[in-house]
Amino acid sequence: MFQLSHFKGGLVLDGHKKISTSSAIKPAILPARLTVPLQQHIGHTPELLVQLGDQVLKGQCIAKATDGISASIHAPSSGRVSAIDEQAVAHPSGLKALCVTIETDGKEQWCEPSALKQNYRDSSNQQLLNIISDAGIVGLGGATFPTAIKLQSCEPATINTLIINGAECEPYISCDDMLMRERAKDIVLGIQILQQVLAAKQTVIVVEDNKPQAIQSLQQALQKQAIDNIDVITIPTRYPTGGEKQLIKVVTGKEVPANGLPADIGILCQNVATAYSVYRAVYLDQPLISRIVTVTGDAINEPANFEVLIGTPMNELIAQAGGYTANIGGLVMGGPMMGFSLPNDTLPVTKACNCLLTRVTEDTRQIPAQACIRCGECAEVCPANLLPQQLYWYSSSKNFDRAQDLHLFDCIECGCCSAVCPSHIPLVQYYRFAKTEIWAQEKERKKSDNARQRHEFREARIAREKAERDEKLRLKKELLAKKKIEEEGQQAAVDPKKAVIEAALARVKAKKDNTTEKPKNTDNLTPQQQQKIAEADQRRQQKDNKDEAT
Amino acid sequence: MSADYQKISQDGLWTNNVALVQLLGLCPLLAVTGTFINGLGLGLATLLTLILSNASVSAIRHWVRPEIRIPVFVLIIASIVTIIEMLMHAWVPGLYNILGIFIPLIVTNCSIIARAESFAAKNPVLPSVIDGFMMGAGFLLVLVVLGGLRELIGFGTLLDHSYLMFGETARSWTLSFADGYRGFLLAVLPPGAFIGLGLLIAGKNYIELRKTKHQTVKLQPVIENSSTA
Amino acid sequence: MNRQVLITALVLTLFAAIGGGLVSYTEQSTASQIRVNDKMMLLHSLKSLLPAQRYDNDLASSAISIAPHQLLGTTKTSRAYSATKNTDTVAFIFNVIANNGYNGKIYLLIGVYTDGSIAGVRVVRHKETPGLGDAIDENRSSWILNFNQHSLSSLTEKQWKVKRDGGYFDQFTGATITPRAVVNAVHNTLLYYQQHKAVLLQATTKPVSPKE
Amino acid sequence: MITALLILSILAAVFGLILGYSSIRFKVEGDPIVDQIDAILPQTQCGQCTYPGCRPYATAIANGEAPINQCPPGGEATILQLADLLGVEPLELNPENGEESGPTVALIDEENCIGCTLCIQACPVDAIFGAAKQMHTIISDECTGCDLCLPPCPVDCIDMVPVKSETTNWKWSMPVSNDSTPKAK
Amino acid sequence: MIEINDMTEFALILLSTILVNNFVLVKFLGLCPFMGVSRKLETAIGMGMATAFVLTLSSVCSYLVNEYLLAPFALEYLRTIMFILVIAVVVQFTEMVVHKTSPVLYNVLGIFLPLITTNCAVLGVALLNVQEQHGFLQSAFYGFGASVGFSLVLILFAAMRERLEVADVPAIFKGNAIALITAGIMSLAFMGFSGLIKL
Amino acid sequence: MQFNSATSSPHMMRDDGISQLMLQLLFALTPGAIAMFYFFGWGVVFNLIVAISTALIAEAAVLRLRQREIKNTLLDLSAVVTACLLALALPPLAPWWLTLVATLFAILLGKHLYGGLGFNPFNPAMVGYVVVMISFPREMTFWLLPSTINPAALGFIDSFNLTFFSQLPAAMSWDSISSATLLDGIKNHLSQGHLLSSIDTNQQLGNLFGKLAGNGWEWINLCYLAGGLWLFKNRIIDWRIPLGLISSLSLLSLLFYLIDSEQYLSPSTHLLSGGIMLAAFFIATDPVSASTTPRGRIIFGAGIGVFIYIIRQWGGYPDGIAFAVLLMNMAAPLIDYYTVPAAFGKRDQS
Ligand SMILES: Cc1cc2nc3c(=O)[nH]c(=O)nc-3n(C[C@H](O)[C@H](O)[C@H](O)COP(=O)(O)O)c2cc1C
Ligand SMILES: Cc1cc2nc3c(=O)[nH]c(=O)nc-3n(C[C@H](O)[C@H](O)[C@H](O)COP(=O)(O)O)c2cc1C
Ligand SMILES: Cc1cc2nc3c(=O)[nH]c(=O)nc-3n(C[C@H](O)[C@H](O)[C@H](O)COP(=O)(O)O)c2cc1C
Ligand SMILES: Cc1cc2nc3c(=O)[nH]c(=O)nc-3n(C[C@H](O)[C@H](O)[C@H](O)CO)c2cc1C
Ligand code: SF4
Ligand code: SF4
Ligand code: SF4
Ligand code: SF4
Ligand code: FES
Repeated sequence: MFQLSHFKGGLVLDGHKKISTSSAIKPAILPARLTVPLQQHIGHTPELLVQLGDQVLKGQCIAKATDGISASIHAPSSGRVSAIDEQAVAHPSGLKALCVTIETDGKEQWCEPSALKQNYRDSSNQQLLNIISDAGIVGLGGATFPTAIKLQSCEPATINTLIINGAECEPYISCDDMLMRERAKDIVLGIQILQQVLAAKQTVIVVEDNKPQAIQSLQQALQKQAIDNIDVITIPTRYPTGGEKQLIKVVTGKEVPANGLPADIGILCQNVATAYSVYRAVYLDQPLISRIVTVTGDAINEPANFEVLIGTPMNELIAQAGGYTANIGGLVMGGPMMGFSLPNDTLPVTKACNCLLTRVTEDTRQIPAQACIRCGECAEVCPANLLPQQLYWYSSSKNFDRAQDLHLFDCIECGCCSAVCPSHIPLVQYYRFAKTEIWAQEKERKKSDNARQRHEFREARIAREKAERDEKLRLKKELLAKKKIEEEGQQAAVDPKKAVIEAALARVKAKKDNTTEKPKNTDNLTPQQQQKIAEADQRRQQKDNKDEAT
Repeated sequence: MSADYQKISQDGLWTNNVALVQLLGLCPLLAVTGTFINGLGLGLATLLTLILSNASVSAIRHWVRPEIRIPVFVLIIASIVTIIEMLMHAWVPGLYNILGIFIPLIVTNCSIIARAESFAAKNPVLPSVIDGFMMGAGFLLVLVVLGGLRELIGFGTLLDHSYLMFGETARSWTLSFADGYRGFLLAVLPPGAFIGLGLLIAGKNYIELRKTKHQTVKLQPVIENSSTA
Repeated sequence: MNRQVLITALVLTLFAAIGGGLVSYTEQSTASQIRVNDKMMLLHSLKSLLPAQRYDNDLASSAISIAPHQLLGTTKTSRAYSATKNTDTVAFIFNVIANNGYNGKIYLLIGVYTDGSIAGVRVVRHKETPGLGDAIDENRSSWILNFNQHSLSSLTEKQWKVKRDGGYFDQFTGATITPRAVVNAVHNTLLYYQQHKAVLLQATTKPVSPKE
Repeated sequence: MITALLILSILAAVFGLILGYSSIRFKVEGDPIVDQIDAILPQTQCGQCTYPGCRPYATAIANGEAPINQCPPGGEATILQLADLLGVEPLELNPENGEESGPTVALIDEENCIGCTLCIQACPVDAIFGAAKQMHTIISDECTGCDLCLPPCPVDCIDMVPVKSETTNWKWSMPVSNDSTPKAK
Repeated sequence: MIEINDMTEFALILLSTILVNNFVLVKFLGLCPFMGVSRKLETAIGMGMATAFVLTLSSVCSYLVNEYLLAPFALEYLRTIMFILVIAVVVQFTEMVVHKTSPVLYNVLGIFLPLITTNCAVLGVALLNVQEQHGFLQSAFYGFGASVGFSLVLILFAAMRERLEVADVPAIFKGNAIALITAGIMSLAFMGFSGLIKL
Repeated sequence: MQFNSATSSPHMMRDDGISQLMLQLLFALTPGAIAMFYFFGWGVVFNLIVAISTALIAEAAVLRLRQREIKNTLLDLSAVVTACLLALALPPLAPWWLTLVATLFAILLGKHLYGGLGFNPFNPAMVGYVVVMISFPREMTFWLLPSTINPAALGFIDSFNLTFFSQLPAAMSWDSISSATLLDGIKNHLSQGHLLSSIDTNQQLGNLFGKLAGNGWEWINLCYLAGGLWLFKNRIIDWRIPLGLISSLSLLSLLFYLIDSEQYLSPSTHLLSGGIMLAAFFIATDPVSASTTPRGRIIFGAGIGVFIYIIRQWGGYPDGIAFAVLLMNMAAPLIDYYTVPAAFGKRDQS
């Protein structure tokens, strides 16, 4: 059936999944306060729809996706908006970001169901996409890319293969595994919707061979519904097979072109949990307000999977999992290979949070880095076929051009290289440093180009104005000279005093004309800037009014 | 004016030393510094050339068009070098034979044309001559230091072959250190030349580093004074 | 435009002429001294091969040209010098090449008395390993003086070898090839002299101009 | 000697003609290197380099009159790029020109602005707008943070504030290297 | 016709000038550009190409000047002047032509071209050709071999220096000092070729 | 609860480090070292002792000067590896000061002027070796006959006196103790215009030949080969460099051997004499100074093989390993530059 291929590099890691799969998915309790960050996806921040003090209902949209890449945010439960401010969020920077805090009322009161209540098979693609978009669904495999946009962006009928990613290749994480075991039927329903939207010719669910129960339950679900256009494929366990490009390579033998998207070779890849969310949105009219989170690791008492409302503080989740053991050393959001460590456990759960991994002190010890001896171990395991050791040299010396020549941006930050480095060099951090630095420089460059243009424009304008002024002056002088001659002829006729007054008046008038000239630098502006100017004008008026009042 | 000359001297001898900082004139510098005397001989020849070429280039600086500037400079330098070469051939034939091809190659000693271009072509004669002298002296200094070091380490002697330059009486000048010293050939072979110059530059860097360390402490009030004044 | 071109050419020509003039002048005034020097240099090396009291002619201007010969290791016409005392030929000095040195050819000057004994051997140019093969250089060791006075008759055919090969001459520790090559070359020169003695002695009676 | 002079002069004359002719025939205008340098400079136009703007500084560098380490807004990154372009050793930023600091933008205290237009005239990139006797506003996207508008303001109503660090423009830092890992130049 | 013997001779000349008697590392010629334009690989390649062109051309030209102008009139003492004049003109001319006809190439080679005049290797080749009594083709091969040898080590050196930039070199050795020492070790490695061709 | 969150992913590191790598390398060296001791006596041990102690002291001194952490750096054992490889490459009769100078140059010039572990573009051990090779060529020919055929094998005391006091045993001269190695001997033999088939008649050389290659050397090389294969099995070294080296050397030697077996040595002799196996598995594989791309490593190894053959066959040195390694070290950055592998998804484009 499927001729499995394999990708170069990668690692066989110890799964550690069993520790969190012994019990079924547990519903997490409703916390007293939900802190919902507005930015939980790749793209623009959505537009806020609520105000401080508003009552919101469960599932109510509290921030609407903007144009471009963006996703909506919904209230995970009913209650009152008690704060709209910057709060610490789960982000490697540790910075704060705009959040809506909801004090839950415990009623879990759902908002009005939307108009569309028909069988999805009768709906048009556009209607389905609208539902997915309105539900704020983003990719739950890790990148949190808005799903509707991903589905929309591929040309109709160009997708040959829809790949449902159930690989879950990172150690410790088991949320997809549990989802597939327990809700295989719903996942399949979700997949069918995706199939219809994409008109995909072929659909496969790909699962690593360390999840036999998940495979079994998926197959049963397919059999029960007598679905024959979806296959379940078992692939060898190897990190990072779950990575989109690697997965595609394993399943189809094709390589997604660098800088390209899977859609370029007729493939689309979605995570199982994303498919499940699609099912919930279409069948149950429920937006993405909760997700399965694996709480696991070696420093937690009762590891398990929880169905958690977005915005739930992590420490409450930890408490439900029996709390930390004594030797707790750190908390990681995500898996040990790609997750990031958190500064504290009071941060809210977001759509991206698939796992809370507790680390024992021993695992969080810092082995000091030694010099790179160019042993090449890292290149050996790099699934992107890069030369991590060279990338490291050039990133650490800020030779970004060379780093880009060596395809820095093809690095998927999988962490394999760091994991095998005998010198314990935090390679991935160097790449992240280099990437963000390059982006910043790019922005600077754009900005400086813009500044140069504006500067040159200004210089030119000043030169022009000067020329104009000189010209005016010259004309005036001529005129005056002429006048003088004329005046001399008529001197006797006109009262000299009057003439002086008139001249002064003229001068004043000229000056006035000059000052009431339009503001000078409002040409060449983008609509956004013009909007800002308009706002400033408004404020100006307010201020003028105030001035007048006082 | 005198401060100017001081700056020129300091530039030539140290801060902007041809060999240690500008890295010019490396070929003769490395090739003939097998012994102290060789270095001295070529150093003097170069010094003379530098002075004369700087003087003449500066004298004619208003007369040459840009497109033939380089050919003219090169012509002048070549004439000077050829004359010096003949004089050496006539009066210090032993040294002439040892230095061999590197005497005519003074023409292409980059430092000479570099000085002509960057200094003599922009300055009057007197400063140019002084610049030539100081640059040449700086170069000479490095030549003899490197030559001396390589000779000392390589053969354990100093001033060997002085008679080539100073006549037969100088045969007895040779200083020999540590009898039975086997010699360390690396120093006199080509690699030793490179490594030796590398070490000299490092030595200079070391001195400068120490100096700036001392200076930064001292300099600060001076800057403050000048800004408040 | 043409004017500009002409001026350019003229300026360059002017400087070339001035430079050329100065150089030519220097050349003329130093030419004789240089010639003297060159001769002195040659004489100096020739003299070192023969004790001064053994000859009275001007060695440098007594050159004879020698056809290339395998025993001398030469492939081009080379030069030899004859030493005379009271018009009697007393010795010849040959330019010899030892072709089988460790790193290449070894250029030698070999002086042979008319009686077939060695007057002296000097290395002119060589590329032997410094510190190993370069002991053949007089500046490095006195090994090269060992040949003095020896002849085809003072040592047997078998003895004209280095000790390692069962001969008379020392080798250097760790280096046998270089001395072997030199011993071989000296031996061959003696053989050459033996074979060409008559012709050589005749040639000296009518000296060839050194220009040849 | 005559032949010597003759031959040399003839040769020189011929070469002179060739060069003279080709210098006219192959004349080229313009100096692209200045543009390349200018493209690297941050265009803050602040004058801290002691030149009246970025382009004059670029011209000075191209002519070999100025070292590459005088632009504080550009800081290390700019110096590295210049060194790379010109093939010279990178230098430390000259402390006399100022210190490298994070990006800033100007902010006008709108309550106090009297609308004197002096800052408008100072701004090198037309990032302030407003008219006489009107409150002025900074177009913060365009502001390069050059500080030039501060001195002319008669009521000191302009402040320079650091550009805010947000999750969207946040940068990963280089891992703190211990002694054996390479350091940035 | 070129005979087999000549061919081997030319091959030996090339091998000798490129490896055994490498101009830069063994003969000490052309060191200033070797040190000066080896900071970046791209520029080193440009310099290598420019030098190869000028070196071969001027080797041939100076041979012609020597053979047909100097030797017939016994003006050998004007050799240095004549050669350097030829070289300067070749370089200047090349520069102007390239500047006009191929701005892209000029951008790559531009700043290095004038430097070639003062590259000892160029004059050195011309003088050595005379010293070794090379014929026309020999001179051409000698010049070409020398320039290849020059370019080869220049490019290798440039690639090494890019690595050195990043290395944690002790402060006082940073820059030129360590570069010279590296060149020294390169020269050490090239000593391995000594005795390879027993000329 | 607050945590320390300074690190980036991944949150897994391997437990062992460079020290363990070097330790395994030293372990893999032991069979060869023991074989050398068996054939060449105590001089080998003295070389090792002098080299290792010099290396450690020199490294400590540099670190002290540079105000760097000393203990952990010494414990990474890279200096010991350098010292051992150097000591095993030097002739067993080398006087102590020769080993000392070589090691100093290796550690100071070859390694620490460049910033220490990880930064040196040249193989430090080979830098040290070449420095003494060109400076003291006489001492570098102080090899002796393997004990199996040496009538005058030196005891501990004699060796000690020789190494540390340059004192020859009574009634022995340098020439009677030292002996050219096989490669050197054959080179001399050939340079006198003899043919290889006449070796049997040459008593001195005939003796030097063992079953496969040089007497004694064949076993030493096989021991190094075994150690190298063990390293390969433990993934300490990459197969590409040894394979490139051995295959290019065998191919070239086979080619010329087939052309004229009287002038050119057989492939087996080439492969198993001198330090080929040591070079192929332990020296050429020094990751720091070698090429680091996969294709580059094959080219790197093959280049070393080619240069070894050229220098051995036509050059001035009997065994050109050190020069060949340095020459390819020199080319490694350029090779790396031009052999960057196609990144994932770039194969069809570039
Ligand atoms: C900036 C960006 C733009 C993207 N644009 C598209 C798109 O236009 N169409 C699409 O199908 N997927 C798009 N994707 C989604 C990627 O194909 C991919 O599915 C997503 O990045 C998740 O991959 P990962 O989790 O393996 O990183 C985009 C992703 C990013 C980061
Ligand atoms: C190294 C790496 C490992 C990944 N592992 C998985 C995984 O195990 N399961 C998964 O669903 N997505 C994984 N992803 C994300 C996928 O590449 C891809 O983004 C996702 O399958 C797309 O589906 P989504 O848009 O529905 O999230 C991984 C990404 C990377 C870069
Ligand atoms: C690097 C090196 C350079 C050598 N140079 C020379 C040399 O210049 N002259 C020489 O005779 N032998 C030289 N040899 C030594 C020869 O290889 C050979 O050992 C010696 O000539 C013969 O040794 P034997 O005394 O054991 O016969 C050199 C050896 C080496 C390793
Ligand atoms: C596989 C391997 C081979 C090595 N080979 C050498 C070697 O040939 N020479 C050497 O000085 N160090 C060698 N080392 C040690 C270390 O890499 C060397 O000291 C570094 O070059 C110093 O920066 C080797 C290390 C390893 C792991
Ligand atoms: S694994 Fe580590 S030490 Fe080895 S090459 Fe990669 S970065 Fe360097
Ligand atoms: S993190 Fe990047 S460089 Fe490292 S192995 Fe993964 S893809 Fe390769
Ligand atoms: S210091 Fe920098 S930003 Fe400011 S004007 Fe000068 S070049 Fe431009
Ligand atoms: S607003 Fe002020 S700080 Fe900003 S660019 Fe204009 S003058 Fe400079
Ligand atoms: S001195 Fe030779 S190139 Fe400069």
